[in-house]
Amino acid sequence: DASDGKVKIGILNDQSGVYADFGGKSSYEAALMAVEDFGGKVLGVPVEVITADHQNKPDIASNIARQWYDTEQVDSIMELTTSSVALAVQALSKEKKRIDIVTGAATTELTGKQCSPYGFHWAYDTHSLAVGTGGALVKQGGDSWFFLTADYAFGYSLEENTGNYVKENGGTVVGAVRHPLATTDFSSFLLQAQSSGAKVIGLANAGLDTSNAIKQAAEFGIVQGGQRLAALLFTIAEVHGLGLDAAQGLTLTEGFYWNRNEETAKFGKRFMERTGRMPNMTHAGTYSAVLQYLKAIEKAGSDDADAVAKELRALPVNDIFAQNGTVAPNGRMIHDMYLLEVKKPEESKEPWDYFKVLATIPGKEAFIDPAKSGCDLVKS
Amino acid sequence: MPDMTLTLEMQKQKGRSPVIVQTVFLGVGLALLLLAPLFFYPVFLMKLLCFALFACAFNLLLGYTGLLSFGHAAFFGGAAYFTAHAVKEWGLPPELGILVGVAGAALLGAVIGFFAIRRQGIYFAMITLALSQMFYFFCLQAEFTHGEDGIQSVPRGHLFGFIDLSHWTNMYYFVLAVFVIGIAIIWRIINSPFGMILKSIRENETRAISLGYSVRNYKLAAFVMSAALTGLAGGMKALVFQLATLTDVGWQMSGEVILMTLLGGIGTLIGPLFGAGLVVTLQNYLATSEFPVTIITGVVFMACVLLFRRGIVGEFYNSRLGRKLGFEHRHKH
Amino acid sequence: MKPLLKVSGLNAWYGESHILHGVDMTVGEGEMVTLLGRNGVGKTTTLRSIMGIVRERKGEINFAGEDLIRVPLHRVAHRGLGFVPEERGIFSTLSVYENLLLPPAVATGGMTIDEIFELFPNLHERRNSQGTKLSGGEQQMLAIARILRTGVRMMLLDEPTEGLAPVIVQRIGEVLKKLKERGMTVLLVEQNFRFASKVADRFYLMDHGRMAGEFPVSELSERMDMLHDVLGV
Amino acid sequence: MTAAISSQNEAPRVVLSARGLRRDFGGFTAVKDVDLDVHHARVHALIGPNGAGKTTVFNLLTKFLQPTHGTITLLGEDITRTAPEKVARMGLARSFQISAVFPHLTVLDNVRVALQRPNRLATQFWKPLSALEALNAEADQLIRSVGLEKERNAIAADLSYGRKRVLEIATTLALDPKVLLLDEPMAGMGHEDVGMVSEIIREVARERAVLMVEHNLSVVATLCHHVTVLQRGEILAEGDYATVAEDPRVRIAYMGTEEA
Amino acid sequence: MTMIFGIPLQAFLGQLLIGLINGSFYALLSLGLAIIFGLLRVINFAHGAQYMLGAFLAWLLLSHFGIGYWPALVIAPLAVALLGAAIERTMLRRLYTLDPLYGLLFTFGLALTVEGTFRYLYGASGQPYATPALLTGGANLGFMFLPIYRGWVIAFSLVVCLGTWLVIEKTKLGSYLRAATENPVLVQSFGINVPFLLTLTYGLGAGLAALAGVLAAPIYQVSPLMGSNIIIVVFAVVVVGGMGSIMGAIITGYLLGVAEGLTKVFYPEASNIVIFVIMAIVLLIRPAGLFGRDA
Ligand SMILES: Nc1ncnc2c1ncn2[C@@H]1O[C@H](COP(=O)(O)OP(=O)(O)OP(=O)(O)O)[C@@H](O)[C@H]1O
Ligand SMILES: Nc1ncnc2c1ncn2[C@@H]1O[C@H](COP(=O)(O)OP(=O)(O)OP(=O)(O)O)[C@@H](O)[C@H]1O
Ligand SMILES: [Mg+2]
Ligand SMILES: [Mg+2]
Repeated sequence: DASDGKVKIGILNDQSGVYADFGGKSSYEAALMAVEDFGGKVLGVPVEVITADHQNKPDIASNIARQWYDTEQVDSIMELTTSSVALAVQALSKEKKRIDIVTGAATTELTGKQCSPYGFHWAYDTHSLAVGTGGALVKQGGDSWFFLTADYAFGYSLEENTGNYVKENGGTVVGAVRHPLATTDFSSFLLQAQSSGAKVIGLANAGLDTSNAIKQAAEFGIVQGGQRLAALLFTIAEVHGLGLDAAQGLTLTEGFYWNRNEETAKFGKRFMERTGRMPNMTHAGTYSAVLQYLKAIEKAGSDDADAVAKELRALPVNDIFAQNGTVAPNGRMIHDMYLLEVKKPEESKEPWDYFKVLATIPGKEAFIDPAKSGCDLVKS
Repeated sequence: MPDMTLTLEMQKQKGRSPVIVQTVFLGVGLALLLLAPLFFYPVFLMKLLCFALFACAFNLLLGYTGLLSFGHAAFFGGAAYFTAHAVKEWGLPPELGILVGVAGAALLGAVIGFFAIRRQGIYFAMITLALSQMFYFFCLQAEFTHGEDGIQSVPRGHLFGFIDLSHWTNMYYFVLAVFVIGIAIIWRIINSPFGMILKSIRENETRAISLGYSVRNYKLAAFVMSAALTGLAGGMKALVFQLATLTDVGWQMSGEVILMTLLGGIGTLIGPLFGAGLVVTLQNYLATSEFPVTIITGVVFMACVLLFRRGIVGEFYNSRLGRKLGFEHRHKH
Repeated sequence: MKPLLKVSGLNAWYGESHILHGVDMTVGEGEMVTLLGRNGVGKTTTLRSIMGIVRERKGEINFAGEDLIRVPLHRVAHRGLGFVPEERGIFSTLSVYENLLLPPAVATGGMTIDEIFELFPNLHERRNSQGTKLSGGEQQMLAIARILRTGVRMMLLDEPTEGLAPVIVQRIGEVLKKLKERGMTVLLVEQNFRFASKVADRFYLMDHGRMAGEFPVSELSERMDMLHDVLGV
Repeated sequence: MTAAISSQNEAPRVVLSARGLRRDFGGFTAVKDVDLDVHHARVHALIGPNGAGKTTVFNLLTKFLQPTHGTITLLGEDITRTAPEKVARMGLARSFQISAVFPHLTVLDNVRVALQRPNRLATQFWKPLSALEALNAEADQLIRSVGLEKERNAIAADLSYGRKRVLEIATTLALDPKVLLLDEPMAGMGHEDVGMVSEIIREVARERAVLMVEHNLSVVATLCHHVTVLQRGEILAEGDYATVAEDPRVRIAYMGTEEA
Repeated sequence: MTMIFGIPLQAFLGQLLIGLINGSFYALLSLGLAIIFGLLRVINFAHGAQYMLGAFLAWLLLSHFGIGYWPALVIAPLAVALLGAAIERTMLRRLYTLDPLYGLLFTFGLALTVEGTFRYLYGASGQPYATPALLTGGANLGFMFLPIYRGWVIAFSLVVCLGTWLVIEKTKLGSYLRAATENPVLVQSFGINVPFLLTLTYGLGAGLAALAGVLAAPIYQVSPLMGSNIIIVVFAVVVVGGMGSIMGAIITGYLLGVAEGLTKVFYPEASNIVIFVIMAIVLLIRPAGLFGRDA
């Protein structure tokens, strides 16, 4: 049974900074929806969700997480946008023996070297994005690539992963240019990409950088010129910010698209009513994570972290986010990813009707083979 | 000299001896800090102490040399990286790890200071800002910082080989000890013959040159000292949170430390302690509230500049009670 | 003579320090009055208070029937008062010509540029050079000329001869006389007693922020003792 | 007025000299081809109308400004390229035209700041302030010599103008310089102070060289052994006061035709 | 094909042109900064926020009132100028008598507040703003495809920069402004309302920033962060040019834009720090900046 008469879940993410749209307060809303859908109670005790803004600062995040664990009886922390925060909180959760489920951060370290018996990675990671966009696009004929890469570790790993998949699938990487983080003007780089003659320009960056690059690519007529743009970390939230005029023709990978089937559409609309925006994979992933966590508690008959972690690894995931998802020993939730293309404005029939699903990438392909992840938990 | 209004200081009054009052204050303060973990969350306290030391080190430069650095995050975050790396990758014990952080920050301070002290006032601020931005980009791209992930799971290790710092009481009292030592060093520097020269340079630089002082060297020395002490705070923070990330080197962090100093009272020894306490509490509080942090921070900033430039401690010194107790806070124009 | 400026009970402060302690004086229309006094007795402060540059002041400053105390600084000139400061205040970022044109005309009847250039041929010659490149004397001429253009009724001149070669001092004396012929009222602060005695109608003697005496130029020789006491002449 | 100074018998030694000194500001030449010799144990006056370049010459000699041309020699060493603080350490001390004290330090501290350097206390950041008490005796003597003992513990900013000038002279003397450059030391002083400072300068000059800018001609006449008149950056006349004062060009350019 | 440093001449020309476009924004922004600094002695940290405000206002006008680019090009800068003027009048003004650092700290707080507010209201990912119909498409210049809008940015910013410079250097208003920086009290005693001029100046500077923002809206994502990303670079531009020199700020803006553009070709990793490196070198050789007068 529940240790202290209630189950408490903390949603910790960036609500005022650069990732506020990527997850933000809407993730909290998604968690609330999951609790409601579950019935508000588990094992007969109420489920409570609290939230905090870590302002993108790992120290603030770990301070809050500690306080939550130590003084507020929080049983698990989820969302955790941005890698530095996710890694820090996962390390802390490991020490405190509490569950953390990451839906907002991308780094594969979470289920690799820095994996934790209590840590789970739910929605996506850099690897799945790379496989989705890199592998699937080549199959669609995009076999020569040029990368615009943010000049730091995150960008490199996206570029490297994607490049590998491009090559594995018989494509070539004709070049890459590294741009500094928070570049405002991409025209120089775009011209270089244009003159490379590659069929696909891969944007191995994130956030405002990607948005600006896409917008300026439209201005320079890159897509009209016959080249494809592929954003490696981009969600519907950012597409909405760009508008279809600029984003049309863009290819990207997400773990969720609301307009994929009836069920997802229903969820999407409910979410939209509550938050004013359609969910992206972080929001839907958070919903799924909370739901699955509660299911695991119920199955385990206790909110004890060890028991719940065991159940989380055992239970299949079936909800609006994942079908037949499984959780690997390293904590990675393995589920299908979707290669999406942004519609032309005239193709869009309703608000937020933004994507065509080009391909579904099966979970087994999308995520790193747990045995090769470098996580100690797998071998033992 | 343009920096007159920033040159606040505590002045002992003649006749009535404020030493006793101050000693009492000091004793009470220290006792409170020793007992604080009984009432407050220790990690929060440790964070506060780190930032307080950071702000005091920053104030050594602003309040006593009249130089506004907009790039102190480089030393703070830089030291955090150095310490984290030394402890995690080289396996150094915590005390040596912190020393590596201090040395790294001092070196960085020497480089940035070399360029910055060539100009004064606003130019100085701009140059430190730009150079620290360069360092930020360096940290973003360098291998050892692990980019966005940061250096994680930094082991706290055993102090002097036998005090286990993973236990929070040990860690807290270690941090407190380092803090007290840091403050003592700052106090000593300010109240030393060297500090007297810094003061006189701030008051009239040309005159100091004409007396034969190599003003640039003194400024550089003060800059490096401030950077090194900032590094002490940064290295300690890396151990407290067991991580070092990009947020600590960003220019917003430089802004934050200015806010702490301004709030607490520029040119007061312990003002920054209160400023840091307020800012850290505010951030923690706002994290779980509806209010967006940046807006509040911005408004506090503006209000401070417009309404109480002396800061909390400065206003106290200047109040009737403060004066009675023997503090005098001179606000100069 | 009808008084144009009447100052009574003027007190002025710089922050904490009380500089003027109840100054009383009158300047008649078309009169040229000189304020004498040692360094630091408050002569400049008197002029600056009348002009409104020193804002911390009390008392009455009646100019052409209006009390100036409550008039904001930038409106004072429009009442017909012009100020030529001790340090001349030539702008280095402006050319001589721009300097000359800087103060807006506050009334009709000011001198035209041609008249000014006729009065100060040096300025014409150097009209395109940078204001502060002029010699001290030329700068002084420029500072005076600048005000003449605006059509003010009264000029406050602060030590126009300070540090100038006697030749130039002489020339400025001639200019002042010409101005007087045209009906200009002048309140002059001077250290150079010899110069002042040649141009002034009347003298005020200032000491420690107060008026210590007043006499017309005709009584000059009788007052030498007093001058000696107060000025050390 | 006449110069009533008996010059020393021994051949005076040149301690500071400038040759062909020139300084341009943009297109404007403030100082032009100035040759200057300052002698040990002599008071040398530099006079001239406003803007003649006197302060600029001071700034050049003390290296606060870099000359466009020319060389400067101090105690036999070429200092044309030396930094100002280095020059000061070599024994060239100056005062400023606009009084230069440390406004928020006490009179005592002002003097001690100056004393700290020769006593090597300045860089000691590990010692308490009480280490400075070692300088008190010396400082107090200097303070007494300029008559500031009543204001010993006053904040410099609260001193009257004249007192500040005196304090500045005390700090300058604290450096125990070999050459003293004083920019209008009597400006703004009352009669009594003028007399006292004159006395101090006369005293000081027994052992040192003094170069001073001064507008107070009676001081120049009674105190100075040698006068150099500058005009528009160039030397107009040189010699003892009597010679210079009779020079018609000097009278026209500076003293005026009417009286001295 | 002619090659320059291993790059085809044509591509080289293209990159030069692109650098110039970037430089247009630097020039416009540093111009405003230089004016505010030159006349008010205030380092306007809020300049980035005002730039962002301009872009956001353009977007708000379009999305809420259907007001398009061309009217926005006038309305948004005017609105920001008015806001700036109001801030100067009520708050900034009290700081003139203090150390200039307080002006910097105040505007820093202002920037945080404004940016925080927009982030709170509109999120961080930004808003779309389409290129005005009249300026869509591009021209093939032979060596590159130049979007017409970018051509417009260069031309228009040049006109604005030169116009502003002419106003400040060559008109009566300009001479009041310049004189007021040297000796505000004296200028006031001549009968000129200097406080009003200062308000006007701050308004002008803020308006220029907003104008740059409107110009940027169709090129860059309209985001609350757009200002803070660019402002530090612009500070460096102003330091290199020499603070307070208006023409210096303009020329340096264009020059550094080009320098940065070329770095993006030859050594892209360094393109964000090249301006800081140039700044360090300039400071070593000419501490007052390329066009600055020594203080
Ligand atoms: N800005 C100021 N702040 C404080 N005190 C000042 C200021 N200006 C002048 N004083 C003081 O006010 C007193 C009167 O100065 P004022 O300039 O009026 O004298 P003055 O008679 O014009 O002397 P001078 O002949 O030297 O020009 C002096 O004691 C001076 O030190
Ligand atoms: N930094 C500078 N830039 C441009 N011109 C300068 C500079 N410093 C001085 N000058 C000019 O050089 C000339 C000489 O100035 P200086 O201060 O040496 O005169 P001075 O003889 O000391 O005059 P005073 O008797 O008024 O003190 C003046 O015309 C002055 O305007
Ligand atoms: Mg005066
Ligand atoms: Mg001089």
